[in-house]
Amino acid sequence: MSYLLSATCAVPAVGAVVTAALPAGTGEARRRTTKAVALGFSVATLGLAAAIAASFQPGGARYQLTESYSWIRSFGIDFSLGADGIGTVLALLTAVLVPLVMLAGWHDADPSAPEGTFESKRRTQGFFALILAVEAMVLVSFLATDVFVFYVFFEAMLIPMYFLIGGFGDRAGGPDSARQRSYAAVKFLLYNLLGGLVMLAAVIGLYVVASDQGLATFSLPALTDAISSGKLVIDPTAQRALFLGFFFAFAVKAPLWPLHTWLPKAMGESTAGTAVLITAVVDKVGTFAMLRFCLGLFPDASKTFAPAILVLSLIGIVYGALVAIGQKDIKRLVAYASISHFGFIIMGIFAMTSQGQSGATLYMVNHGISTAAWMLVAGFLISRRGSRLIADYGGVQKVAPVLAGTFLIGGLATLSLPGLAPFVSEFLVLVGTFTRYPVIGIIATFGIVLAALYSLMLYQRTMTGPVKASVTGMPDLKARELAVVAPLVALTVLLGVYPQPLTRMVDPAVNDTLSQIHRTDPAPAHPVAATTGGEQK
Amino acid sequence: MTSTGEAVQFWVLAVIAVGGALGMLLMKKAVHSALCLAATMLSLAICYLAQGAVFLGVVQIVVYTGAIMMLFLFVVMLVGVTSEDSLKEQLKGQRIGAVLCGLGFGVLLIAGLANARLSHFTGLSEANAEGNVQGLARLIFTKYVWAFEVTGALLITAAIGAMVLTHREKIREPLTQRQLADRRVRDNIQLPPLPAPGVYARHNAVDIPALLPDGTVAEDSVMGTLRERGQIRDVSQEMLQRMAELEESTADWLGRPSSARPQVAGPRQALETVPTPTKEEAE
Amino acid sequence: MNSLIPLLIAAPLAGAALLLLGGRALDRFGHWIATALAALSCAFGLVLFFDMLGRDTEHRAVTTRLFSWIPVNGFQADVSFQLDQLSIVFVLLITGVGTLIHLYSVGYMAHDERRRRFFAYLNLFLAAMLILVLADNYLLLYVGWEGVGLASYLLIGFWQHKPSAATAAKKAFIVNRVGDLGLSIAIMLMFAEFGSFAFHPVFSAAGDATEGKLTAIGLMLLLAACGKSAQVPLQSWLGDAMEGPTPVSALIHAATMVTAGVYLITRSSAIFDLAPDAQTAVVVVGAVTLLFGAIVGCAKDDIKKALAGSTMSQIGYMIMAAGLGPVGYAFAIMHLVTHGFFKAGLFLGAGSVMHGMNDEVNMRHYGGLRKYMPWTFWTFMAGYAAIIGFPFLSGFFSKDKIIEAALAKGGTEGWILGGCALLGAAVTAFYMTRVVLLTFFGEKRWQPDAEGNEPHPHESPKTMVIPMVVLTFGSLFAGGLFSLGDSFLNFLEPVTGFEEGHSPLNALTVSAIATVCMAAGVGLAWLMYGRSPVPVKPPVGSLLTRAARRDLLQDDFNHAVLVRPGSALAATLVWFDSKGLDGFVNGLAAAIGGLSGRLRRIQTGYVRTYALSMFGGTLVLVASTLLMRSV
Amino acid sequence: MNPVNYLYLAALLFTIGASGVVIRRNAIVLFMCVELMLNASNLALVTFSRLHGNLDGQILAFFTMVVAAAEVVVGLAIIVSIFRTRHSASVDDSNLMKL
Repeated sequence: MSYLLSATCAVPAVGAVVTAALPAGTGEARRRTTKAVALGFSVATLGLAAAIAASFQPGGARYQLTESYSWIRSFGIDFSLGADGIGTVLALLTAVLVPLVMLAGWHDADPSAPEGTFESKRRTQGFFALILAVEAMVLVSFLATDVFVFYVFFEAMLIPMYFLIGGFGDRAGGPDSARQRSYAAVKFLLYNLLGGLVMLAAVIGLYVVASDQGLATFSLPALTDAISSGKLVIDPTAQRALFLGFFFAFAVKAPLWPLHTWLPKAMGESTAGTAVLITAVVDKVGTFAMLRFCLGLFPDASKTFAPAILVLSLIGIVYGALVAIGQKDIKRLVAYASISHFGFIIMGIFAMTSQGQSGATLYMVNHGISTAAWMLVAGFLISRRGSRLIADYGGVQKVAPVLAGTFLIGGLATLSLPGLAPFVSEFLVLVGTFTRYPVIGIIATFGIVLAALYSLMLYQRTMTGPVKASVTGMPDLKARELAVVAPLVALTVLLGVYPQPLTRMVDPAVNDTLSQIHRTDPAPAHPVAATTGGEQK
Repeated sequence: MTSTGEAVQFWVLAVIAVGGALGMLLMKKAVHSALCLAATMLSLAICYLAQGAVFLGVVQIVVYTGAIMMLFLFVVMLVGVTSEDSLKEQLKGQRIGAVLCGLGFGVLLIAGLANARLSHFTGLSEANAEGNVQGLARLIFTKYVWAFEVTGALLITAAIGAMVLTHREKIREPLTQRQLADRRVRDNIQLPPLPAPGVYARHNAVDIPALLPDGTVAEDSVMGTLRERGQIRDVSQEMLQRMAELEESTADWLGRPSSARPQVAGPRQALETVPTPTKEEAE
Repeated sequence: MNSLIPLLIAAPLAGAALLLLGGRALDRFGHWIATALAALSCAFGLVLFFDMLGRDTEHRAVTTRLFSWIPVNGFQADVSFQLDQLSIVFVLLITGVGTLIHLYSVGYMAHDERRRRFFAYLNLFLAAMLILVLADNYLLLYVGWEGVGLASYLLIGFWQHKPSAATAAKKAFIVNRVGDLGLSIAIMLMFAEFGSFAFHPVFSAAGDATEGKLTAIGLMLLLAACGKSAQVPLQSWLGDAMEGPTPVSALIHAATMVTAGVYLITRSSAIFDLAPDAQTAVVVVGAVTLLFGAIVGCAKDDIKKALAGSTMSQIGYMIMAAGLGPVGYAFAIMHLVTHGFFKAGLFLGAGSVMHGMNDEVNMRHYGGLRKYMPWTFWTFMAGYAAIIGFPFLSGFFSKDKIIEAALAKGGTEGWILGGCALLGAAVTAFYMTRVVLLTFFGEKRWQPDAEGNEPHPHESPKTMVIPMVVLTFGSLFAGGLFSLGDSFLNFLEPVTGFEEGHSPLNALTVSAIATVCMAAGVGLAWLMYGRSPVPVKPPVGSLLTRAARRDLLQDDFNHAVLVRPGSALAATLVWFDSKGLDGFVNGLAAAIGGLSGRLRRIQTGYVRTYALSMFGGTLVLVASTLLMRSV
Repeated sequence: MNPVNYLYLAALLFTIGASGVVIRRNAIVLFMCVELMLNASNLALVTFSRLHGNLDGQILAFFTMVVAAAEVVVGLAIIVSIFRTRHSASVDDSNLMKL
């Protein structure tokens, strides 16, 4: 038994404890130590995650590097971890993003309150410890192969996120920013708790149903194998109810229209780094779980509900994009754009074709990277001017060309420019959807026009035109900020041109998922004998 | 089946017990309630005796009726023997709810008992073979010894608790007479002695406050405890009435026209500091 | 030799990357690197061309596969390139004209502080355009397709501090996106139908599919072509795109990128040939745009916008030719190439004029410039003669062939199309003559610029003149060269196919009529603008003129039909999101709060109330226990 | 007579006691009602003891008495101290639990 997975999850957890326990103090040196320690832990996690990816055998078993420790024996709950292609890729994404988020938020947790007002002396420690805690929980969620363990960490994630959203805001907050922040945090918490509660009921229900048929376990591989081989039969009504229970939680987290309203608020009020954590990492757990749990555990119910979910995701795509067009606040715009993108991801998952699901998985990664780039640069911009309003900017490219350039690249990635990573995934999702549901596929394609609209309008209004007085003298990206953006941009380009390392890992898992639900890709009407230059895998 | 003697005894005692209970429930004064309860307890004690629970019957009389009920009476005295509990309900729906719940509860309990199969009674003759007290003692000091010890601890705790609750902490040395007098002078409150109670020539009871020259009540004339309890009899209105009558008859006697008669001001304001029970009594 | 194909693309791509990432260190000589790399690419193209000529017809097309791009089960997208006769024509045009325009820009952009970026973008454009024409599948073509769109966006908006430029850039990109929608749907249709979207498999299997499916694919491809090639109804961006620097207008918005639609349709000939309805749509779009562009070109006073109208119109010719099927493909491409030469030359000339006139673009503020800029004047005249179809110059040959092919369509259709083409030729002659007369002849109508500087027209530096001269040769002789023994036609035939059209009029008659039309247009223009002095302030003009000045109300239409309802919808949804959805959620929260506020009153604080509720609870418990027992 | 009648009597007394708790306001009377309820249950326990023929029921009743004694001591102490501060033995006056 290898300890790689548990080590990967444990390092950030230990890091969170260590960081939180570092001596308090408001001195610059103390703070720098704290930040360096936290960053060190996150980089170590990245190394371990890379080791997972390196030792993953794309042709091997579905779950590799598995570990299992007995936890609650009387309910058959094991703390079991296992990496499949999808989970590995997403764990890697998380491990890549967290150090960058820390670097980007290097000064977000510096003392901000005016002299004399109360502020915790452990603010910096808290901020970085919370980020590490989120990372640890997300990693466990991606790697857990036990339904109950997944549930616990899926829910526990809310706690550090709540404090991150409620406790730390950006410079742009108005006089009542603290109130707005706590409103956003409470909204985030309530929405997700509600989802989690419903899911808990469904988790228990699943256990009851399974143990009635002699399978008293929460082990995901055991359950899915039993279900797909017909050893475990859940009657249709129960299956639908359980599916909805799971799906609701994931749809809130993802978020799927119309359960999305917490996201713009949470992303708008928190720091840019936290917003990236929300949209690029934490929300991915929702879509990831749809793919792994909803489909694997409830294949028939998934098929029953797929058309309805596709329609919702389609509404989400168009709705998110249209509302993004009407936004006045940069961060909220990015949030609504994300809602639109999450529509694509969910659509890809429930189209139930290999292109759709591979595309959806890639989309999770690519959206994570591209939105992180876009959002973090937006955060740098906001930190310079102290306003989130689009109208407060103009002509930034003249004074800060690198900032503007990276912002443009982020925007272009968001609108899925071919050659950048999101294009690959978006096209796969669209093709995958189109082959099974042509009309939905075509309507979803309109999303790309709307994406161009909101993304370029944002760029045009903030970066081009005459230099506004409030923008003059704005410094360009600093070395630290460049170090955050450069890897993201490089990844965006690299994965756009050569996504194979990812597809090679993801495809077997997707094929396995599809075979679990007994779905095959629709065959073309008039297949051509040889595909392009050929080499089939 | 029991003997006829026990049956007769039961019916008599049952009537007393229920009557006592109802009496306790319905009597206005706490003292009466306590006495009613004592009656119920006594009859229950006899029931215990009749059922072979000799020890309990005695304990019931000695401890319950003798000690606990007396404690009740002490407290009732402390709080005020004559204090009556108005049976007028102030919480909306409380009484109806209580009656409904009570009826329902009773019906349910009795129905439940009626449905239970309780035909076979073993009787205690075997268990009490070597004497009821001995039997109990055997159980208490063997099987239930742990519970017994714990009850002991409970009793001690309760005793200490009661002391702590009723104890008043002395924060500073008690003041001497001299100091008290000095303080009165310094605070300039009521330097001369308090007025004596009673309206001389009419009343001399301590619960009747003296009247000031304008006919209002001099509250200071009544002892504080009575004031607290609201056991003050205000006679000012009555006195004023009398005064008016006197004026009337004097005027008649002197043959004055009624218009020239000095008017007695309308009813004086009632006593202000009277606590609620008094108001209720007025009702 | 095949390994040169990736290098062909890599050279400008590397240039773009180097210049963008290189930083200020490259400010001084970066433009020369870019120009050298463009020239290198051009050299590779020439090598490949001669290599191709060295092989026999069957073996001329070569493919080279680099790596598998997106492999997901049945979905296999490769990065693989195909160089055939059609591609090489484009490669030479792109790299050739591209190199010349790089050279021209060295002079034109000499004083711009962001010159390094400009050249980076130009190189990026070259790379993307080469990917577009060299891709061997539609998805890779899509990469190039959007890549040129990006380059176009960056270059139109190059002077970002001008709000008009930024808006124009955004508009170009978004209108193009609408076209791209068509391309992506077409690819999806192909994948669903054939399980592939590479050229060769799709074309060979096209015969199996139903005509309906093929028509759908064809129409979607046409939508894409409309977007990129500024055809009606997606033409509105091209006029605004003239906000970009003039070399950009010459390279991207005249010679190369905008002709990508023609390439797409010609490349997909196998599909269109089997979908007559789609072909008809193509022809209609071409014919309408041909006249549309020409009319707009007549009314514009901005020299670049007049030329943009002309570009639109000329591409209309090409699209129409491409829609005619095998009769027209080769001529469409031929016109495309000759148009690339003379229109690039005209734009460079216009740029040269602007360069000498303090960036003035209004032709009514020119006049009499021929004496001050002789080189510009004569090269411009060569382009002018070529575009109006002056006998035996480039435009004459290619345009006549298209008119012939249109007439050869036969029946009423043929007459209508031929008539449109001839009318277009006359209008072309009219507006081009107008441009020339207003710019180079007549009185001086120069106006001081915004800062009050009087213009001092002067000839441009050598780096600008040399490309213009080179292009002049293309404008003058390319058509003749191509027509010599139908060499161009024979070269392209293996790719596009060809069938002899049967025109109701013989070739000579067509040429004669076309020439007469041309002469009529020139004459009318001379009557209107040559004889009498031109007013500096534009006259009010007829209703048509006023409409044409506003691009025949296209923008107003778009604004009224799409933009305004769109933004209203967005605003409504924003409202709905905060008040409707979020309001519902918040309302729910408030309702629960209100309910608990009510329920709180149960907590009176009176012990007895609590006692009563406990009593009631016990009652319920006892009742349910008994009930359960009895059940 | 069936000894079950003792149980009926106990039930009746218990109900009266419970109703009294709810109806009466005087804290002392309230306590008496609680005592009545305890006594009723004691009676039931004694009867059960007889019913089963063992003394465990009586032991339980005995413990009940002890606990009742402790409860009364503490309860009355509380009443006295409340009366001292609030000058009232009515439970309705003590609605400080309300927010």
